[in-house]
Amino acid sequence: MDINLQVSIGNLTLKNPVTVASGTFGYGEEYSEYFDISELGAVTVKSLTLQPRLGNVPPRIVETPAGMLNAIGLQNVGIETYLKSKLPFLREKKCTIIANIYGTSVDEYVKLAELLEKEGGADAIEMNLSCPNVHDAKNKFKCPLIAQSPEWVEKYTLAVRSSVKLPLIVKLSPNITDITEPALSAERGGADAISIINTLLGMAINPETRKPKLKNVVGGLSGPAIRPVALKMVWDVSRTVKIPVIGMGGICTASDALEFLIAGARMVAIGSYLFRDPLAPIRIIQGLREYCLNNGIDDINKLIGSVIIE
Amino acid sequence: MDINLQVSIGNLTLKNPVTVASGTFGYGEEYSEYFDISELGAVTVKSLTLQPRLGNVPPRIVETPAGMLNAIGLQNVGIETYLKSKLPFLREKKCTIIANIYGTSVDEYVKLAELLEKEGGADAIEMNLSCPNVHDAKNKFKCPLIAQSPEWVEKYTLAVRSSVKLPLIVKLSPNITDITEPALSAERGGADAISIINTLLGMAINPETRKPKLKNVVGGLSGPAIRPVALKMVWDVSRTVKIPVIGMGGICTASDALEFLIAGARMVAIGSYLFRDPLAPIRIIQGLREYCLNNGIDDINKLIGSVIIE
Amino acid sequence: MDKLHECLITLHNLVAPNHYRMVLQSKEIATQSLPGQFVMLEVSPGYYPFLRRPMSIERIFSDGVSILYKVCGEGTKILSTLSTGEKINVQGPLGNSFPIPKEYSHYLIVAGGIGVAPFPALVEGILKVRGIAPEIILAGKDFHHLLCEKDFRQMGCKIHLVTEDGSAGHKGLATDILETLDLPDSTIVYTCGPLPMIKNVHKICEQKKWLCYASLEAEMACGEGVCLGCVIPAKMEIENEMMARVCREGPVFDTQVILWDKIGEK
Amino acid sequence: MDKLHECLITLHNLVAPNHYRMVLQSKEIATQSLPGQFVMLEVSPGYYPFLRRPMSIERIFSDGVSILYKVCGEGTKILSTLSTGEKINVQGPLGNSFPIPKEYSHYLIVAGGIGVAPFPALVEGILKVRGIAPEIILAGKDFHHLLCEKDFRQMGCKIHLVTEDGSAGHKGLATDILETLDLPDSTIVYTCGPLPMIKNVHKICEQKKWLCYASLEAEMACGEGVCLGCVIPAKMEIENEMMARVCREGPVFDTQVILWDKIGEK
Ligand SMILES: Cc1cc2nc3c(=O)[nH]c(=O)nc-3n(C[C@H](O)[C@H](O)[C@H](O)COP(=O)(O)OP(=O)(O)OC[C@H]3O[C@@H](n4cnc5c(N)ncnc54)[C@H](O)[C@@H]3O)c2cc1C
Ligand SMILES: Cc1cc2nc3c(=O)[nH]c(=O)nc-3n(C[C@H](O)[C@H](O)[C@H](O)COP(=O)(O)OP(=O)(O)OC[C@H]3O[C@@H](n4cnc5c(N)ncnc54)[C@H](O)[C@@H]3O)c2cc1C
Ligand SMILES: Cc1cc2nc3c(=O)[nH]c(=O)nc-3n(C[C@H](O)[C@H](O)[C@H](O)COP(=O)(O)O)c2cc1C
Ligand SMILES: Cc1cc2nc3c(=O)[nH]c(=O)nc-3n(C[C@H](O)[C@H](O)[C@H](O)COP(=O)(O)O)c2cc1C
Ligand code: FES
Ligand code: FES
Repeated sequence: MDINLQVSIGNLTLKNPVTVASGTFGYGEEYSEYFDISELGAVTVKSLTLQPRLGNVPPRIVETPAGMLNAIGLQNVGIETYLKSKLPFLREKKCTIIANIYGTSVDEYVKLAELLEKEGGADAIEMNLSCPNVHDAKNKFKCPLIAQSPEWVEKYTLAVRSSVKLPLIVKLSPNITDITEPALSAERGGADAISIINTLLGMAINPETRKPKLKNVVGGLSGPAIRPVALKMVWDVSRTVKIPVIGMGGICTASDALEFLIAGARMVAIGSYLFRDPLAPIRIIQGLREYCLNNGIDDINKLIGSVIIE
Repeated sequence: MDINLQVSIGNLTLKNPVTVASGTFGYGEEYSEYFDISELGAVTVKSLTLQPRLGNVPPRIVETPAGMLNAIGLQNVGIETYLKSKLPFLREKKCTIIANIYGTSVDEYVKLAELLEKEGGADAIEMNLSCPNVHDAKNKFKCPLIAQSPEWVEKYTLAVRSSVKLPLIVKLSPNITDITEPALSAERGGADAISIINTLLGMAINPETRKPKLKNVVGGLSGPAIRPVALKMVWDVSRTVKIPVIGMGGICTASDALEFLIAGARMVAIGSYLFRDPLAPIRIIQGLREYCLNNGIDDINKLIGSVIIE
Repeated sequence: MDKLHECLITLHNLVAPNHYRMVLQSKEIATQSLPGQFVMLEVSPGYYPFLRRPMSIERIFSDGVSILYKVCGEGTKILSTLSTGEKINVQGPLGNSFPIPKEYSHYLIVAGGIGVAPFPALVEGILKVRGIAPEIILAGKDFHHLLCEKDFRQMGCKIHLVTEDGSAGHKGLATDILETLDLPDSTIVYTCGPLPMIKNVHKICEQKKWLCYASLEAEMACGEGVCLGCVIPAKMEIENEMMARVCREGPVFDTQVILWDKIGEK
Repeated sequence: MDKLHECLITLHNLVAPNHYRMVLQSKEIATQSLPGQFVMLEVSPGYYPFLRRPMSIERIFSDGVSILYKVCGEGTKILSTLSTGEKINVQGPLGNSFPIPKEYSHYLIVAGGIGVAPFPALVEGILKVRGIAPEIILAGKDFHHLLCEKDFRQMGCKIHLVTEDGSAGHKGLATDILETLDLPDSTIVYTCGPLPMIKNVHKICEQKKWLCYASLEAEMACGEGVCLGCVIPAKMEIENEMMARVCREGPVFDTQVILWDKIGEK
């Protein structure tokens, strides 16, 4: 049987519904030593900012039960270096690129998006409105995120939407009472898709030193531990908005990915589990194909949102 | 060295800061076959309602990475049977009792609290404003919780506060943008303590049947998986309110309990991990004592909130 | 009474493809156990898996018990990698047990697949209490899945073999045989296996007016009655409830108390 | 080039209290490895622990490598329970390696505790490239913690033993000896061990104008440069960054590039 794994986000068609989560794949070089990264539906790159960022002071990561906390703080090479020295590699490999961007103002998001569009730096743009690790921990422990304010989400989305034609994805935070509200805002703002979830705010303390294990005090929780939370939110949002949802949060296996697709995600992203198994995305693409074969499904799109609620 | 493990909640003094989480210890009978339950700082009983409840249709539990989802739906014997046939056992054992109550209106909470006070059914009352499993899944998937509305939290707390003298604890939900808001409301409403966290909303799907693994579709995530999230919220709330915080969420070992105490919790509750090791609370009390001994701490209260933020 | 035991694994064998028998050393568990009870196993230290796994007690020896299990997921897979000589934390014995009323003249067991697990202990129990060897319908997918046949023969049981593919005995289902059996009125039936089989056994027994006890399964977290995760709808009155805990009120139920129409397929 | 290998454990020994040596069979890893590189081990299937564990390559054989490790937490505890004959998933070799520049006349190694792990491979490397056996300051808490002494002697190294409790060699710290050594200007120093020791070795080398390479540790998630979890503040210019990834730009660093005052205690 011929199985169609192609899915689309806005006017972009992807060869399969599997991408990687921003910040867990760098700019593709490292893991291209493990597999042909053009086999991915798309490569999602580490959040880009206008200026290069050093990120937070280490320690930046702590392992937790079935997961990890990170407080990287958006260390990245900056948009210019990305365009100059990271992009050519991805283009040469013929990857579909989702460029994740982070700004500290509407203007910065717009500039980043425009630069990307102008320089052909991306096939889709993902706006990270939900990074929990970029505030000075000493002064702003409360870390209000753009994604926590439906109005701001709409405003930010609208601004970027008006400036570029590239498919636009808005990435939201699970640290919210009702995830469907900012999702609806993003849709109203003209987003082509919603990415959920970014990490859950978390913390760990070393009882011996009585200090937080992360120098940044708080960090973002990811990995299989959060999968049930992510899945619930994907289900909530995909029933609420008409635009596609990109689901992520603890996906390790094809079976996990299937849960998200069945719950309503158009695509899935593999994040922290890459650190454990860099080949996970390839295994998952293969596993999706096998599942379709075994279940007589000729088009993966037929699976999306097919959860049976009795 | 003589070590003081006593802590207090309102005008209630507990022999140590370790209790069990509502819904994971029944009414004390079963695990009293494992240890002397009067050794606990307090026994927190399963949520009580005015009428007995059958709870949700099974399957009600699913294991998840380092945790579990439950959708029990507050099955309980009802306040009358509790008073008649559960309470005597706890009293005979000389347990300090925290009675957790759940109502579908302010009135019900007030009635439950008054009944408990009148009949001597509790040494403290915990208002469960945050159970994610009591709405008909088919009609009300969004499950708005009292704990998600700071105004309602204040109103509910105030009403119960005005009706009874017993120490009053308000149990909040982690499914919220900013946990400090309902915490402040509870404080304003006259609560003597805040319990955090109840479970995180979550979901799991069986890809083979495409059905949710829980008959109730969604459930609450508990266990070590959520510990970093709980710890962060305990830290947030304990810095914000003046009343004590009872910390819970994935506590398994003395080291975990210490993280919560150091973050600011006055007490800790052991929940799902009891299912794995019914003796966990006893091991934790012992471990706290040893930690104090090894670190020259003569009073556990000196440890509370002692996290060092640089 | 301590129910948590660090047990030595004194034997661990592959008994059929994907099926293992494990003998757990513990005098305490052995002396407390009754046929039909189960144990909860901590298959691995750490949090993977997080919960214990319930397993029926297959046989009760003087200084331990055996379990018989099928590898079907992560937990049982890890269990199967443990070696003789290693230790494992065992909680139990838990749950109620098979009643062995004396007023019955005929004892019949209907076992489907791995559902045979609690029956070697029951046969020994019936032999001890009544001196009668039960009759057994032993059903499985194929001849590989007919477990404990030899044990039952040694115990003197009359056995009807049934396989879905006909690779041994009757080709078909356990209930085919059950329906045709011509047994006295004072027959008591014990069953364990896939839920649809149990349900059909129940129906036949109802018609034939045989008392029927089934050992049921349910997702369990605590195994001790506190989480209320393992309930099934039942007519029993337990403190005004109609949700019976498989781990406490069960795992053995008189099939007449089960509210069968309220139990859907999963 | 495949960096993921299912390796047979061909040897697994307790070499000192709480310290183990494990030999991992893999021709691919062996032929690609250089002294100073490390591997990431999947200590257990399932999600406990979730992340791999980094371990220096101790020695490089023709068909495998060895690691030398100390049990200090859950991951290494589980690792220590694995048996010869079992398989383990190994990612590597990873990271950069110790430079062995030819223009130096004297090679000195300062190893503290389990920090000795990468040095047997380095000694063999220096012997191969330069035909010179390095001098070694081998420090530890007590004589139990002086690992690989015999190996180093067999390789012809001159060894200074140092223990904090005086149970072997000089009583005190590795740096006590380093300060008193009268070595030529063209000395190159390699060090690995607790961070305070490395920092002091660096200071002494700066004074004495010896080039110094340290193998550093950091919490690692990916081991491959993508998570940016393992960084240390450094003066190196890596694409305008000053946060060097221990797993990619390291683990071996010229200690002069490290921004020591920006590294606090944990
Ligand atoms: C009282 C009782 C006695 C049992 N006796 C036996 C026995 O003697 N031999 C045997 O092979 N099996 C028995 N089972 C079933 C056995 O517990 C499950 O097969 C086992 O838990 C599956 O674990 P897993 O990790 O391999 O599978 P997974 O599918 O990975 O398990 C995931 C979760 O589902 C639960 N689960 C999966 N299947 C079942 C099931 N059928 N019943 C209950 N929970 C399940 C697991 O406990 C776990 O929480 C019994 C179950 C119960 C309730
Ligand atoms: C490049 C490199 C090479 C290493 N080589 C060796 C070696 O040859 N022999 C050896 O015994 N140890 C070595 N270590 C340290 C070793 O990785 C840790 O001791 C080990 O990960 C601890 O795991 P655990 O689960 O037992 O401890 P836990 O404390 O339970 O681990 C919890 C978390 O902290 C991390 N962690 C704990 N200690 C360290 C540490 N010192 N460095 C980095 N991460 C840590 C773990 O990876 C894990 O994520 C090396 C570390 C690095 C970065
Ligand atoms: C180390 C690390 C770095 C991350 N960096 C980013 C980032 O730069 N931008 C972003 O939008 N999300 C970032 N994330 C979040 C992930 O993209 C993803 O949303 C989250 O980790 C949940 O998926 P997972 O559980 O599969 O890891 C990061 C996550 C991790 C673990
Ligand atoms: C099976 C189960 C039943 C629960 N029932 C209740 C309940 O009745 N009332 C309540 O306030 N919380 C209930 N909870 C939530 C716990 O009290 C606790 O807040 C939560 O599980 C987090 O702690 P843990 O991770 O240690 O389990 C229940 C949790 C579980 C796992
Ligand atoms: S398993 Fe918890 S009540 Fe039965
Ligand atoms: S461990 Fe991920 S970048 Fe070094």
